[in-house]
Amino acid sequence: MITVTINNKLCQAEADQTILQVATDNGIHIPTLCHMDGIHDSFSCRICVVEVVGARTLIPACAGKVADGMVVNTATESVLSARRNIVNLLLSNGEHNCLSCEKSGECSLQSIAYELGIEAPPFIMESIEKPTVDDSSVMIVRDNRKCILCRRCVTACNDIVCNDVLSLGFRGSDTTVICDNNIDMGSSSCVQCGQCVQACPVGALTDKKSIGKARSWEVKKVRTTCPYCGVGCQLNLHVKGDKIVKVTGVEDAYPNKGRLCVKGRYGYDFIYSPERLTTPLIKENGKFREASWDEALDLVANKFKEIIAADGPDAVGGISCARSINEDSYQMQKLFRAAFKSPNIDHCARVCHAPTVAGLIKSFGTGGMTNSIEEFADTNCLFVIGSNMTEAHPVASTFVKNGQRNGAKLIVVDPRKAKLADYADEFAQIKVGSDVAFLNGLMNVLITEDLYDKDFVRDHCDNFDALKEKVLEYPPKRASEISGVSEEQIISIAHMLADNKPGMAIYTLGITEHTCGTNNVMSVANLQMLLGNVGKPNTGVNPLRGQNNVQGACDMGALPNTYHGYQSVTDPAAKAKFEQAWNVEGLPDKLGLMIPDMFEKLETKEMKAIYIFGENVVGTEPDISHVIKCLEAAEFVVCNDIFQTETTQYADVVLPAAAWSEDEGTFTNCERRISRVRKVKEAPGIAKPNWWIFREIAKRFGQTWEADSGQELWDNEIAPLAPVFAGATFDKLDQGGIQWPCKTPEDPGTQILHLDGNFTHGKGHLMALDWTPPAEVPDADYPFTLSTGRRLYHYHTRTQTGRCEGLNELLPEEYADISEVDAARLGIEHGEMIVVKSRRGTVKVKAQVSERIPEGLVWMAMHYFENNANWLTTRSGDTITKTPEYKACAVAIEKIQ
Amino acid sequence: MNANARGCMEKDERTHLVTDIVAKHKNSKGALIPILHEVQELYGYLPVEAQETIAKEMNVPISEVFGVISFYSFFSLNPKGKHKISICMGTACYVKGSGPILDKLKETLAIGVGETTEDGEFTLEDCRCLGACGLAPVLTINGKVFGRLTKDDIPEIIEGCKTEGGSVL
Amino acid sequence: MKTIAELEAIREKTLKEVGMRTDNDSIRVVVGMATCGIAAGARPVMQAFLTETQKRDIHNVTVTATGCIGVCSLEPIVDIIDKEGHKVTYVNMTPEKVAKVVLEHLANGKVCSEYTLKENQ
Amino acid sequence: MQLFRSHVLVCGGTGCTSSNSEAIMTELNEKLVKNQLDAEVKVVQTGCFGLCEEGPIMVIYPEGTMYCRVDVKDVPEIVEEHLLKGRLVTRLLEASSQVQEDEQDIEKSSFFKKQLRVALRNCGRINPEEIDEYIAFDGYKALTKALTEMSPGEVIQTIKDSGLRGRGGGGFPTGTKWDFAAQQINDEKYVCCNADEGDPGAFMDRSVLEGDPHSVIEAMTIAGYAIGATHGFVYVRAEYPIAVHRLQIAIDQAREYGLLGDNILDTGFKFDLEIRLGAGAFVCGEETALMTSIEGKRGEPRVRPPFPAVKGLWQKPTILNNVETFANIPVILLKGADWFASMGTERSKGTKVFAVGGKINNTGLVEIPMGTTLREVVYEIGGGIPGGKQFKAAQTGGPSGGCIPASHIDTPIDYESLIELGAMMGSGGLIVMDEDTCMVDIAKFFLEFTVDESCGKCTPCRLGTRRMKDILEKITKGKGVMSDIDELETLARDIKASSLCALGQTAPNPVLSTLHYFRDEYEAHIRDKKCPAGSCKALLAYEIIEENCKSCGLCAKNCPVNAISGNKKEKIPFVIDPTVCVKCGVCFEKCPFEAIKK
Repeated sequence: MITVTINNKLCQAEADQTILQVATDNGIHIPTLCHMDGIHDSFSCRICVVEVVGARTLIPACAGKVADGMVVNTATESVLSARRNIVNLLLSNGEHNCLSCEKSGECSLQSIAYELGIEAPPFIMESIEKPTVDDSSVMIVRDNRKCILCRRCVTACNDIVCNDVLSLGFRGSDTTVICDNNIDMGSSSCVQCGQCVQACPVGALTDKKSIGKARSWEVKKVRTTCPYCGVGCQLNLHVKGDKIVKVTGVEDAYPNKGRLCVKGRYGYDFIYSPERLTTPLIKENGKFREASWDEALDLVANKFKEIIAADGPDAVGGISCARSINEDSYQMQKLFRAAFKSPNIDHCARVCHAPTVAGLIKSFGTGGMTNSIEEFADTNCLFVIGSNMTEAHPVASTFVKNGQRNGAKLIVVDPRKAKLADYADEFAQIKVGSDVAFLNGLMNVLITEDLYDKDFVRDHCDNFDALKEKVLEYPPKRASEISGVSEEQIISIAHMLADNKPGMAIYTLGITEHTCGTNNVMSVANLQMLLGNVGKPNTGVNPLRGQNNVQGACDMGALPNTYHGYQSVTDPAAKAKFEQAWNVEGLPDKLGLMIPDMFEKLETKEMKAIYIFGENVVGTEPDISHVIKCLEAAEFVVCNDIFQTETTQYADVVLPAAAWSEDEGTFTNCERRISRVRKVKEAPGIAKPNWWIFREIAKRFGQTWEADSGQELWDNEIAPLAPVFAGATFDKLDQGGIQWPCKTPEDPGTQILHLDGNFTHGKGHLMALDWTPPAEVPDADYPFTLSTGRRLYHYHTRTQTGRCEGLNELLPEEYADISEVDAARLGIEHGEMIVVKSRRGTVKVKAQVSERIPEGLVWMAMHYFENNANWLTTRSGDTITKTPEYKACAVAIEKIQ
Repeated sequence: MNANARGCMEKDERTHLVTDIVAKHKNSKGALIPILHEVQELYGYLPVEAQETIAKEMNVPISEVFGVISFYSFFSLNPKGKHKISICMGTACYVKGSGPILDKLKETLAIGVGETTEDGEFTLEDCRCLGACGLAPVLTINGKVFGRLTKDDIPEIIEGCKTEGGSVL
Repeated sequence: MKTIAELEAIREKTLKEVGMRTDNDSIRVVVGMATCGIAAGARPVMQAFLTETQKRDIHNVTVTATGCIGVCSLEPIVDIIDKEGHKVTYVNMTPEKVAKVVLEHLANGKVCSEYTLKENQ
Repeated sequence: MQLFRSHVLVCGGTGCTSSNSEAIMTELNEKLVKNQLDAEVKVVQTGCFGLCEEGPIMVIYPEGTMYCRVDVKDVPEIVEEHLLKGRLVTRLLEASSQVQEDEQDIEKSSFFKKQLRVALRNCGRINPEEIDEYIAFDGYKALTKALTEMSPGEVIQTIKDSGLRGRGGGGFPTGTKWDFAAQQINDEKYVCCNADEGDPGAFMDRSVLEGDPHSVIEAMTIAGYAIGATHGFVYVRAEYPIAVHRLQIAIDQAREYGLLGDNILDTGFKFDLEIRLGAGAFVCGEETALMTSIEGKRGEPRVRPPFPAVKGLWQKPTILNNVETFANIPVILLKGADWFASMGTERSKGTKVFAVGGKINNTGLVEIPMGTTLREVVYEIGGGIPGGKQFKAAQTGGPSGGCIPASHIDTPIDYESLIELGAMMGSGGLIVMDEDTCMVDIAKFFLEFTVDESCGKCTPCRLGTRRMKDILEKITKGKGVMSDIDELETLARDIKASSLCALGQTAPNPVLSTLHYFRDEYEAHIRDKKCPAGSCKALLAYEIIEENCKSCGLCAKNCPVNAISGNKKEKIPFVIDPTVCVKCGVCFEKCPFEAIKK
């Protein structure tokens, strides 16, 4: 501790603090423009200069470190004169018109001018060429006339989100912020995350969608959780009346620390779409008509009663929603188990991360991400396999890029040269579906070269001998033959992993969506255990979940095998506990059907009714033609949704639901963080919260459920009934997210699972696993492998993003990505329409010739219905979880003559 | 259009040379500026396609490449004229009258500093001290020094470039 | 790689050659070839020394370059150092002047005073 | 036809024959045979050369050597020396040909009389492309001494004791800088040499690299040994191709001799050098900007602290000295700190090189002991002002510096006195100005330079210097108001106080300095709309002095806007219409009778 005198006030300080920090801590205001707390400073604006007694010049408070006995004055005449001159110079350059400026009221330059009593600049700098406005970008307006060259946007773009689009160009008073090589933003490689806008202290960068919507003092900020991917970014909704006018990331909040992606920042307006469902609909003679809640709910209840009475509870099934709040999923599984007595409840984790839950429970004892996203930024090694993070989990990818720039080795393993590979130290272009062989190859090197963590394996793992025996069958040569990665690279990656610890493994659906998905997951777990990379900070197995609340939907028991909090349905004690708590008898004690089984049973008429909550299965399930056939075969289909979708067309009753921002509740992100979701407006028409709908149906089954809000559901049922959530009360969640397990009121939550190698089920289980090829491999008729995934600007089947201004413009149609080699061989031009066909279907789609695609691969997404990849995909699923093999099926492509 | 996409473009012969230059320097620290020097030698300036190749081969953002190029006055984003006239604006030359000579050059060539005549014959630049202060004021045309100038020498010098087709310079 | 002793040997040997204070038989013509010299025309001057001495078949002359002596306004500057170590400095040299210096000074040992510093100040 | 290497012409005219040319011929032929030269040399007897009192005369071609008063006994010597060995027989040359060395050797001229060449000791003396020549003049002796006889600490102590201060601008004590870096514990350290000389009008560093590159290499290697670095960079302006070329040759030669590389002089010490070209950014002369540039980025300065000695190039401890500073190092080690400290003044030791230019007779580089007065430099070394004009001021330190007016011409030049006068040493540009130089215009010139060369990072420098330039432009165009001077002063003070790096912190100096000494000139521009030096075009009014006008009409003929009228035939004096005149000055230049005044 040292003592500094600032403006005659004695201040205690740490030796490495800056003058600015000490002043701020002591309530002494020093204005800043370019300073970004905690991030790289450019020290360029010089507005924060202060007088340090004895110094030759004024000292910028943001850069100057305090020293014992230092005497600082922050408002002497020389300081104020320098500040006044700087503000005058900034104001006299360009055009600063507060009257119409979006930033007015929260503009740093405006505040400083006010503080210094500057009404207008005393002169105009005529000698500088007037800067221009760049309006070319879909989401962002760059008004260079207002730019003060503080460089915060450049820092945001390069050092925070690492998108590397913005930079400084030219020199001296010609200096400007440039996009790429000085092209307009709309043509540049900008991915429109808007981080630059958030960083801009003045009105030089604004969100186009927000222009003219509200003055800064008219809005209130509501903190909530993003409705898109599983990262669970914390948002501030800027709300005027009941309208969200702008979204910003919550600085200092986990997991995103203020960062957002294009969807999170600009994908909020779907809730205002005129296409929203406003009233219950009942299908009559093939057409929907509006109905009252009572009529619709009675119909649903009666129909279910009827079928259950006739064919038993097994004849009904439910698919919950991984996009809606935890409270909704909890309520739906309760409806199925407690009211219908049916075990058949599942949700879309089935088609994405079910192998994660199954595999990690088997290896570690808990089916969640072991560590946290923030740890990506300061680990020593990042092993990313089967993850297109920059598009599917953009904000998580920023922390990976930060980590790499902070010195971690980044290893990217993927069949495509995904964008993240550009940042990688090693990029292994693996063949589709060869993961186990590749991973066994790495482990072979670790074991044969004695590079693995023997202490960790001995003390914390079992079954090592079996694993060893198995991986010895995969020397680099064989692993190389199967995976297409060279022997040298396998060996060098193994060394990189062993030499750079701690290290984190990160994967996404490239690992899980295979017939060997669970094995893939366990293989990644094997690797990390072998390296001793589990149960410590900056280590672990870190699956990135697909949907915003897919972790939560699993946690809430919307699975055929567990109640919420992973309490097994086959455990009699659990059954007894829930029977008592729910005041019912005869809860089903057997495993329910998984989604693929439900569809099969619909087709065979063994299942009669299906209740689909918020899922557009006609689009997201593999082999769409088959899905349609199954739904057509169903006797009764009910959908809860916020829009008509391809799926609701097959419903008999459609119930209009409250959307994100229309209800209070919680989401759980992929790092097990439970965060609050808040309400800013009422649902349209007579649409109702989903939990209310389920409760009303239960009422018609004679059950009275007390809970009447998200909070009551959480505090009275969800938390008390599951030990892992017991300590996470709604009040606590209101102050910021909590990572489960959180078992007591004092428990702050768990950032890292299996700490010190103490696995949930004792010892970590090493698994001896063999590589198996995909179910459908290319042949003469279908010579290409089709792999599928997600693109940046859309989310799933576009029910939300397709109704957000701008996002359709950014990605207006579907493409099939093919390699340059194949394109040249087949004479296919970039942008040309082609036919892609599989044994299950045919689509016409535009070819996108990309150097990022290897020969023999076709890559498509599922955002647009007509040319959705799922017309082509196979239903073959993971042997354990039945998760479909979206990542591999055989297709043919043809040029349209 | 997706940024990943790109057609199969015809690769200019020089692109390969740029790739070679990058390969040669790639592993040394701080290689960007030496690479830019060599590439500029190759083209006479730094065209967009060369910037793109450098960015791609070095795996650095193109914004950084452009940022560096545009920072340094030695690097040029535009092709230069056949005769590159650099007038020394060092203090010694200035005191001895390089200002009026520059004015005369602008007038004679009808271009400003940093510009190239429409016929691509002349580029006019001012430069920092050439170190030929003994000959002040001086200018160079494609490296050849003309010293102890007066503004009346300018038309003759320009005319000389035109008639000799630059071959002597 | 040189050892310290070898360095010393080189020093002694070269000093004799450069210093001209021995029975060495060569006359050294040293042309200032820094930027200022070159800008003022030192290259053709140096070339002229080479061609003129060749033309006159004068062999005992070594023409060599050096840096800037500092008086840039007098460039190109040429020093002619005879075997006794006497130095004559010619200033503002041109190829035409070189022809005369070679004939008068190198072939006949007669200093062309009109081109020396003294006459040009 | 037989080809003869040489022809010997012996005068056969009366005068010479009488002085025994026949005997000479005989002796000559005999000696040629004896030396087996008869096939190569042809003897010809010619007519009279017409220099009979010098006879007998013998001329040898192709050289054209003429021997006078040749005696028979001289013949063997002529054959053996001249024809066989190719050496002149000096004693037989024309009588008047004796070298009057003192007057003919440039180094003995008045230009050099007051100079003391330490940094430039080898420039113009050795062939920079021959390492042997450098070695001959004690090159690499200092390195040998350092590596074999001294500890790194002793090297640093010697530099400290010598009192050597940085020659690139600030004048920071070199030994102290080295000491900071030496104290850092790090696996990697760097030695950098700043050869990005950017001051308009200073070129001493280039001169050293072109004339004596090995001295820099030797010094950097010594620095590497002193601070514990194994790698060095020389950052040279790309506009210095000859310097770069010679430096590269020198580095290659040094490597070949094992004076750079893994095991220097077999001592186990390791050090190597790389050249990095600058790319035309003056700000890269600032040490942190220079390092950023070597790192391959935009050459923007970084905030200090941390100082480069702690975190420099690639965040490693780094020392940076300029070329001239390095050039002093080897001599200091060889001759000792005391020797160096004996030169100069109390606080400024040694010598300083200046690039003297502008309105002065002897333009060029001078190296003088610190403490030499400006008067000595201008009048004794520089030979005074051309055209008998009046010395007005000398500008030192380039765009960071200021001027020394005539009233202070007897100031001794050293770091402190220059700063006291509001000027600074800088890298050593010294521009002399005479009565025709407008001081406002000069201030504007430097501000234009700064505006061009500001990196643009910090606000005061990026926009403040531009604002100052705008005001100066306004003043030189006659549009100034008196409050402009106050604004200039306020801006100058604030820019100096709040800029990030030395470029901005010193950029206002030329304005402050000229305002201090020549405020009346500013006021004349503003209040009287007059440029006292007659340099600011917009403020000029051309007028024909009636009594001087001879009505030749040359002015009217050359006037581009027909502003001059008169009558040649009727000898009516010409007049200029000020409303039409564009002040191009052509009439002034063309008038053969000095009849036009500004």
